[in-house]
Amino acid sequence: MPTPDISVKLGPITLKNPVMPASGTWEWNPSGVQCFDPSLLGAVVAKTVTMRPRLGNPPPRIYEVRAGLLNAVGIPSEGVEEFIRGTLKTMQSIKTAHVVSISGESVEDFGALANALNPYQSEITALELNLSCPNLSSEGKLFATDESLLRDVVATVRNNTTLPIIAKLSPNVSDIARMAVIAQDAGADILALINTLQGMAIDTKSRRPILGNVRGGLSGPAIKPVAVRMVWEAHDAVHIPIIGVGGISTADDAVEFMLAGATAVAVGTATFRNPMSMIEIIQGITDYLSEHGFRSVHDIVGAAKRGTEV
Amino acid sequence: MPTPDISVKLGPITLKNPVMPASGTWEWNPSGVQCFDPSLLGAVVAKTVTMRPRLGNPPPRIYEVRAGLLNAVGIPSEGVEEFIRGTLKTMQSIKTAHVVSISGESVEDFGALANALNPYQSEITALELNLSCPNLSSEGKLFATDESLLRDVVATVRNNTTLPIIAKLSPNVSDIARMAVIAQDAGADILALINTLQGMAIDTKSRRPILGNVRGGLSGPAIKPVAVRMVWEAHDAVHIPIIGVGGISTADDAVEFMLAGATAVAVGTATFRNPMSMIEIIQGITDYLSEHGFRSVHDIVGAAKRGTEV
Amino acid sequence: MYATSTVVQVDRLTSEHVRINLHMPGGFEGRPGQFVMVRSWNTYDPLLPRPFSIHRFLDSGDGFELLIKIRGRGTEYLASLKPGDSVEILGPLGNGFDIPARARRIALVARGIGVAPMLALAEDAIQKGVEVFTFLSARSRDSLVCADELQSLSASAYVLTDDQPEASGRLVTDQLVEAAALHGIDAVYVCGSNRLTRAVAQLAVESGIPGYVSLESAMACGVGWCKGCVCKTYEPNKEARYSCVCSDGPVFDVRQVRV
Amino acid sequence: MYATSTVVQVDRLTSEHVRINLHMPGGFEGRPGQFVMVRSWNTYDPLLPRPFSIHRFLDSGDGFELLIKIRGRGTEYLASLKPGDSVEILGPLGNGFDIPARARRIALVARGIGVAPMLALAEDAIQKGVEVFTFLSARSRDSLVCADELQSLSASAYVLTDDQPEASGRLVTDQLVEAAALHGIDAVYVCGSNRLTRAVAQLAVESGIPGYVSLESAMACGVGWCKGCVCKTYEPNKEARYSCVCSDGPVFDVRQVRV
Ligand SMILES: Cc1cc2nc3c(=O)[nH]c(=O)nc-3n(C[C@H](O)[C@H](O)[C@H](O)COP(=O)(O)OP(=O)(O)OC[C@H]3O[C@@H](n4cnc5c(N)ncnc54)[C@H](O)[C@@H]3O)c2cc1C
Ligand SMILES: Cc1cc2nc3c(=O)[nH]c(=O)nc-3n(C[C@H](O)[C@H](O)[C@H](O)COP(=O)(O)OP(=O)(O)OC[C@H]3O[C@@H](n4cnc5c(N)ncnc54)[C@H](O)[C@@H]3O)c2cc1C
Ligand SMILES: Cc1cc2nc3c(=O)[nH]c(=O)nc-3n(C[C@H](O)[C@H](O)[C@H](O)COP(=O)(O)O)c2cc1C
Ligand SMILES: Cc1cc2nc3c(=O)[nH]c(=O)nc-3n(C[C@H](O)[C@H](O)[C@H](O)COP(=O)(O)O)c2cc1C
Ligand code: FES
Ligand code: FES
Repeated sequence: MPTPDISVKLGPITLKNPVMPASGTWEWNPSGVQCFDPSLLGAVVAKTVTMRPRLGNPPPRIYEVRAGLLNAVGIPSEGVEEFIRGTLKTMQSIKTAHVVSISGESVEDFGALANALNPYQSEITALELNLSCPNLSSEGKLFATDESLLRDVVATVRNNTTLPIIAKLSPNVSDIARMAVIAQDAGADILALINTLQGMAIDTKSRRPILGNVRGGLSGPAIKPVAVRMVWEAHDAVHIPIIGVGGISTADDAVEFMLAGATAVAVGTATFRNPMSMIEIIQGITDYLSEHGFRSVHDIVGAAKRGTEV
Repeated sequence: MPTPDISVKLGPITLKNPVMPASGTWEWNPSGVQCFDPSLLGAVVAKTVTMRPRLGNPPPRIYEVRAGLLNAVGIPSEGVEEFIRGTLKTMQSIKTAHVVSISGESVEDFGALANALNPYQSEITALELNLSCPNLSSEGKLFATDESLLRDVVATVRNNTTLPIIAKLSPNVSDIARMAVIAQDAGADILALINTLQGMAIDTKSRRPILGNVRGGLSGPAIKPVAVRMVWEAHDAVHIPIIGVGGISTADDAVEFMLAGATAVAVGTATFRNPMSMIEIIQGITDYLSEHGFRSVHDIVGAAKRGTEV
Repeated sequence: MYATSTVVQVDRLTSEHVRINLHMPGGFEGRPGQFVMVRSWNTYDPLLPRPFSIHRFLDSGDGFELLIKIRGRGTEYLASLKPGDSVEILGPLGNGFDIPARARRIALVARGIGVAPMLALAEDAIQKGVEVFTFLSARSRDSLVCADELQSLSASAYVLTDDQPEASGRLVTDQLVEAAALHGIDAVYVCGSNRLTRAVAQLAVESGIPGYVSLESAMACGVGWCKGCVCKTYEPNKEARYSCVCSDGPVFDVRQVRV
Repeated sequence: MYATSTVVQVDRLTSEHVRINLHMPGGFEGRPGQFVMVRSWNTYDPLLPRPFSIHRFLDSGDGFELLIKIRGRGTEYLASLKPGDSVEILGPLGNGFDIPARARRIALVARGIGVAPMLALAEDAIQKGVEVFTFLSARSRDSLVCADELQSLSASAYVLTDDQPEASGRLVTDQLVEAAALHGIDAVYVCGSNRLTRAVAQLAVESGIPGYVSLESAMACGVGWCKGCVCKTYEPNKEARYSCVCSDGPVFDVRQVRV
């Protein structure tokens, strides 16, 4: 049995393997702590960058809940100018795909970010849209949970870039398949799902919300069943590839997402628990494929649907 | 310091304490296993009953995930006729409030159920509407996730009964506050939230969905942060009382929901883990109130909002 | 019913089997074939208690033994228990095995960890003056547990493992049929194998010997509340329905189920 | 950096404190004031590793000690460790304490579990020929840990607990100011109390004695990735910003923070 091929074709792009960090959960700092060579990853994904610098939310920003993490980090950002000068340059030394995650406070913001990054297309493999943020011009509705905002923002970025677009969807919706189709039809090349589920926690001693921002996003193993279900449903509805995200901690979790319809996976909270998670998952996917006689990741994408009437 | 008063006024009804089972997770069977006197509960809540008998879903129906449980039991029911003859009569021997949970496959079904139960109003304290089920007459949309279906079904039951109505909402929506207002305005007296989050799991060995029904509802500690957040948001939006449900396992959890805006709580999955949970929670709430110098549950309902700008 | 027990002893029988002796301060009585819901962890991962057959009732009447095969997270916690540790117990639960009033000889048929409830049944039978014929199978000699104890209680015992060259799993069923013909077996009890269960069902249909199977299913409550543990059951001239393995079982007439 | 350590020894110091000696097979070097992310559980509840200061570096260069106060789920797991158990370690992390090049005398000020990083610092100072003045406070005599070890390393040590009638928490700060005037302290290091930190900041502003505080914060990654552990930091003529306690700290100039 030959070693399986773990490279994946993700729409317009090809990754050497299907494992990448979830935006905002891992970064490369040449002078900081590193547990492995980042070039081993299928892609590196930068923390979401915004047009202008942002401080982010007041602390406490994180709180561990059962099998999960609540975070209200709030997209602190150096701003796109500084990002281009610094982070984007640093990323180039990593020999893998480079995903840049962007977010804005308005549809125009997203367009402006795409434009600002256009001169650097050769340094960027794909643009990921973090849509789990409020649109300040429409009563703070979130881009990812409002059908017409989602359509507008993806279409606007599409009109402003030729880079592959990854639309990262929010799980805080009733019908993820519908949102997936909207993103696809508006021009997304790839979907990433899911971002965090909105949650909160209250301290019964102080009788106050624990997070500085009151609400936060729930990530980690607790949300995995929701994420798998959403990948399953989106995969039925669209023809573009899906990056599965949400609670993936082991290769077995990654394979579960692939069987549900994901072509690649992103790992967030698990990296905090075990900084080697991504590397172990890459190895584990290879092992799974060879143990079960598959030659490629693509052989198992959506495979749990064969013979299943839904 | 006098012993606190743990009775609660829940809109039109008064409960001797704020703790009840979540529908479908506990029942009273005089000949079966019982760990405590059910009359100690603030209310007993029957498993959801449907107009006609239903078998429920094929097994496997349950699967434990991290800090949670996936279930696809599928509302097996003896049907309302048999329910009235048997279960409802048995409930009468329990000296506490009696909540009957109903569900249907159409708006008319709900109306018919309310009508069928009308002759027994004296045996029923409140009708709870389980709205997390598909409406077969509108492409299987769920009552609880579609604004106009939710409005129709609550209004229909309102027109067919004078019993207090508890509308049990689903967390699988983008805007729980909006759904809460719709239920209130259509005539609900009380809200219960949340029902389970939709999820699923896949076995990587067989490469098939684990649950017989493919998808299932996620309950237990994993969903608590989502449930607390939804109670918090609904409490801001409505003036009717809220029963908090979702991952409550300890008195501290129950108090957290109260601080977020719940007047009473329902306990589901925790009962499977520890069948004495509800009794321990009743005691623990009493202890919390007296330790912190509160005289009544009502003193802490929504108390985490004081001084919080959201 | 719901009580905290204390671990008296833990024996590691094989690399994947432990036997745990639990003391119930308030006493413990039940029937063979009944089970308990067991939890020894405070974490929410694992979350729910796990069901285990009562392996043996202690003569003192204040405790019982479990025979556990390590499978996943819950059984790993249980295998790491030490004398003195606390374990939450709900039970005894379920219907248990019935020995028909006039039975003189019964056959116990078990594969692998299916042997767990058989020791309590054998002890009960002996006490009632009923002769026990035992038929055990296992994947390998190494994974065979409780064979000696059962053998010493049995009028005759056949023990076969898949790794014995002269034997094969099939032989258990042949020998059961032979023994039934030879000795006149009044009831057969089976646990741990769908294939053996079908053989017992065939015997029940063909020779009219009542057969009982103890089923497994994932469980949440163990007491009939959650409706999570169902299996389809069949009765003559009735529509098939879902029965709860926990409260309608775990023991079913072999003719009632299809495995 | 990320390695599996082995528990060598666990000492229960008080009802709520343990000291754990960990062996790092690949060796372990770092600076006082640095910390490690520690995980000894496979369950997902607790989920994340917990941050702990390096209490002491082993002379052998292949391990270190932690001094842990039992607070919640994670520390309960750690307190139940036995020699031979495995513990995942990420670290050493953070900036650590700096002893200014020309310093002759330093003061260590700690309350409660804030004493944890001070032993490594005292040992480092002694080795560099720097004299150590120690000021410890604790809620009660029973919750005082590591006082003897520090006392034996110190030129002078003041130990005060809230339950001593003659003493009061305030006195620590008075005595610190006195000692600074008397002996000429070149740097002050504080951990475990906002009140004491403010006193050290005051001393820094009024007497120009550099002060350093080791801060605590909930952490997820411990290495600057999650931005979860921020505190607001202030620099003259600059806008306040959020700094990561894990990667910009955990040690900050007392004049940079407001506690
Ligand atoms: C009435 C009854 C009596 C039982 N008696 C015994 C007994 O005496 N001794 C004993 O060792 N076991 C017994 N079992 C099985 C036992 O309950 C499971 O092995 C246990 O729940 C596994 O828990 P875990 O957390 O270790 O595994 P999990 O992490 O829950 O699962 C590990 C693996 O085991 C599988 N598994 C989980 N539950 C079951 C199940 N019920 N049946 C088959 N596979 C399962 C899972 O699919 C998974 O592959 C009994 C089950 C029932 C229903
Ligand atoms: C850089 C650094 C160094 C530290 N060094 C030590 C040390 O040497 N020895 C030691 O005992 N502890 C130290 N701590 C604190 C230690 O990390 C926490 O006590 C631990 O994370 C609690 O984990 P738990 O799971 O037991 O508690 P949890 O269940 O997480 O929480 C239990 C209770 O403790 C509170 N809590 C949790 N984390 C913190 C925190 N970081 N600060 C204050 N309260 C908290 C929670 O609010 C809760 O009330 C350090 C923290 C940091 C950031
Ligand atoms: C601390 C933290 C910070 C995050 N920051 C971002 C971000 O900047 N942009 C983004 O798109 N998602 C962000 N996320 C969401 C993750 O990328 C991911 O979608 C989510 O955490 C679910 O995956 P996980 O369960 O593997 O963590 C963040 C998550 C965490 C926990
Ligand atoms: C096994 C099971 C069966 C359930 N059956 C019902 C039901 O019949 N009707 C209903 O309204 N909710 C039902 N629920 C949902 C619960 O009432 C509750 O809303 C949910 O489980 C969240 O609470 P928990 O986390 O405390 O379990 C069921 C949940 C479980 C786990
Ligand atoms: S396990 Fe709950 S009904 Fe059987
Ligand atoms: S703990 Fe993650 S950035 Fe500090």
